[in-house]
Amino acid sequence: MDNPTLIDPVAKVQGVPLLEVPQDLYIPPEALQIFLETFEGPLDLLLYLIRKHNLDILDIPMAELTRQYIAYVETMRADQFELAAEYLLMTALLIDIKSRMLLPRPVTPREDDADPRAELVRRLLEYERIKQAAIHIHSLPVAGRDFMPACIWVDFVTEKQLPGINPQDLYDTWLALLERLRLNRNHTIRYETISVRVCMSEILRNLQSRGNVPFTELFSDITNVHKLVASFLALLELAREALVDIVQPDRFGMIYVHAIHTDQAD
Amino acid sequence: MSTQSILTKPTEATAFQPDQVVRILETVLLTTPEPLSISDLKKLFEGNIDKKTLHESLTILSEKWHDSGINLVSVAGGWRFQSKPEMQVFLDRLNPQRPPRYSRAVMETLAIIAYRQPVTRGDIEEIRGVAVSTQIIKTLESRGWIETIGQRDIPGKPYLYATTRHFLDDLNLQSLEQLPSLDSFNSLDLSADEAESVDTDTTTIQESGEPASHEPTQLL
Amino acid sequence: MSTQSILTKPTEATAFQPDQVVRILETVLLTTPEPLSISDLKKLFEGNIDKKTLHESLTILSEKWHDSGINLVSVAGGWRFQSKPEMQVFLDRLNPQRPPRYSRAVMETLAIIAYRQPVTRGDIEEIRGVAVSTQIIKTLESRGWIETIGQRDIPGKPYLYATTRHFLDDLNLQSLEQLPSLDSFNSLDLSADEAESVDTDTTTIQESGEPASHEPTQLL
Repeated sequence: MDNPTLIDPVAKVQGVPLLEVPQDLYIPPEALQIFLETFEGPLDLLLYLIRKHNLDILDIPMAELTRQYIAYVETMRADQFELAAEYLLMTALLIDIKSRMLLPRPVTPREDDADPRAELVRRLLEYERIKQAAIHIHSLPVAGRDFMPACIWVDFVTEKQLPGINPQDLYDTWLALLERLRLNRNHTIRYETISVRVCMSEILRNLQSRGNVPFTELFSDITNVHKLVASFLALLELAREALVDIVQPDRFGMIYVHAIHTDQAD
Repeated sequence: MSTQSILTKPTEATAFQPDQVVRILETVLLTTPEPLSISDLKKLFEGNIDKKTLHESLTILSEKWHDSGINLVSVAGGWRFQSKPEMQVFLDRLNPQRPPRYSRAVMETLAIIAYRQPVTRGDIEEIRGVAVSTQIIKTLESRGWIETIGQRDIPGKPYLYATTRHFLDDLNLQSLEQLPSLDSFNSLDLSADEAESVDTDTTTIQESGEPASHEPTQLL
Repeated sequence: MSTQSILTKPTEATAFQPDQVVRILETVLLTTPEPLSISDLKKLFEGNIDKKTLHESLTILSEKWHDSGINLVSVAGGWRFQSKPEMQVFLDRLNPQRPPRYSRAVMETLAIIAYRQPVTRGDIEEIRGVAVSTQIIKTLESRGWIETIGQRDIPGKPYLYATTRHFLDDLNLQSLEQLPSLDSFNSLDLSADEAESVDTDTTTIQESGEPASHEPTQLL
């Protein structure tokens, strides 16, 4: 703020022959409450007074403004309206500024020897801008009030989504299980080859829909020797676990394999 | 204020141009997900429209949108625009549903059946150390991932469970051997005695099933 | 099941026909009241689309709708179809309940947060010269226009407020920079009509407060 008018305001205060205590100060008591609500606070009231009397905001005649402000506040207090503390605080601030301006000023103004009104002016200007900004924002079209977003019905085919898993999930779960088993000494762990187990399932599945299956037929479509061995081991394992019966009705005759109790299962 | 006066102009007009009717109906129907009844739509024109004009306009609108991804339909509550079913795949991409997950119990049961099949419920319970609820088995069965492939010839004749072809398909596997193998488990730091048992078993795997891991499709 | 297979067919297509892109964009944008960002829109095509094609399609779409009661706009959150302001009079006939206009206190608080963010309640009170009621903050928060984005490291650790993207979207803005700068508001517009408007004004802001933007820098 290097505005020269701010450096020496004392002359100005007296220099401006301002309005006498405003006539418009009188407000019918019943309107006072509404009047009070009209203002958003002391800054708002001050801005109103500055406007009303065409005061220069950059060179506020403090005596005048303070007198008017106090008059309003006193009127409101006299009618015992609940007055926000901020209004009284502002009264104190105005009087403080006014009294500081009455003090003699040093001949050579120091750097920090600012106009006592500067802070108030800054606040008034900022508040005024915010007021205008609020009006501007308020004037903007608002969704739901001034326009509607397009929003049509989505014709959902609701389909229940099933959980998905991946092999790694399964493996991790298996590992965790094994780890748990390892910690539990009461269980005996036997790791077995997957392939033999797979062969066991295949054989059982193969047997399930049929009755007696010739032993050789079980392996007839296996060309891989490892697979053959695994399948044979699987068959033995199935027998050991009492899952299949292996019978040979005649000596050196055909060996038949059949799943146990398939009939009961059906 | 000035906007207001512009906005109210159409009100004063007593008759609406046909294309204006269509334009208004379109705008209102596109911004309202709920169906609008004929009486709702009449309100738009403050009654200055007859039923026939309204229906004609709706027909025009319906035809206008015929080839798009949305259509104008009449449902119980009235008229509304809605997306065509074939657009759902795109809408789903926008808001992907968070896929549900199986509980640990289900996953463990499935893992046991996958790695140790064929197994009975008792086997599963022994490994898991807790009872296996019927619900878990049903969940996996109804998913088509496990099936009974027989019964064990012991008292109670328990069913034997195995994983299905469908399970492999869903997991994008060609065979069970493509499941991460237990080999990598061996690298875990196991206590001596068990490490041994694993080793011997690994030998079995290597002997009998070794080709499986290298030539997974060969066995099926 | 069969629907599913039909629905997923477009997924397999790697390239999209231009008119198909427009059709998909149109449908999805019409079904979604929230603005969709370019990356949202890319998801629709599972990435099989470049930015240029997307922007071209949006331009086509925008032109297609030019003469209707709806237009395609770009706001902070992305692209959205919305009714033109002149259609509001009809929409209001259907649903007379409009969202409330906010009081001056609320709007001033919002303006301070919009222009001075991030701010604490204390900052707002300092600028307005009065206490800010919790109700005001709650009103703006529940509207989704402001949010707390942290706390200032001073005694009491007051919350810092900022405006949200939803605020910009609701006000048809792409960014806060689209608001006129605070300096452009003429602080000393002492025109008589405005001084008077304060008298008549009760709690809501009147449209009369046209900022004197013609002489924006006069005071500075």
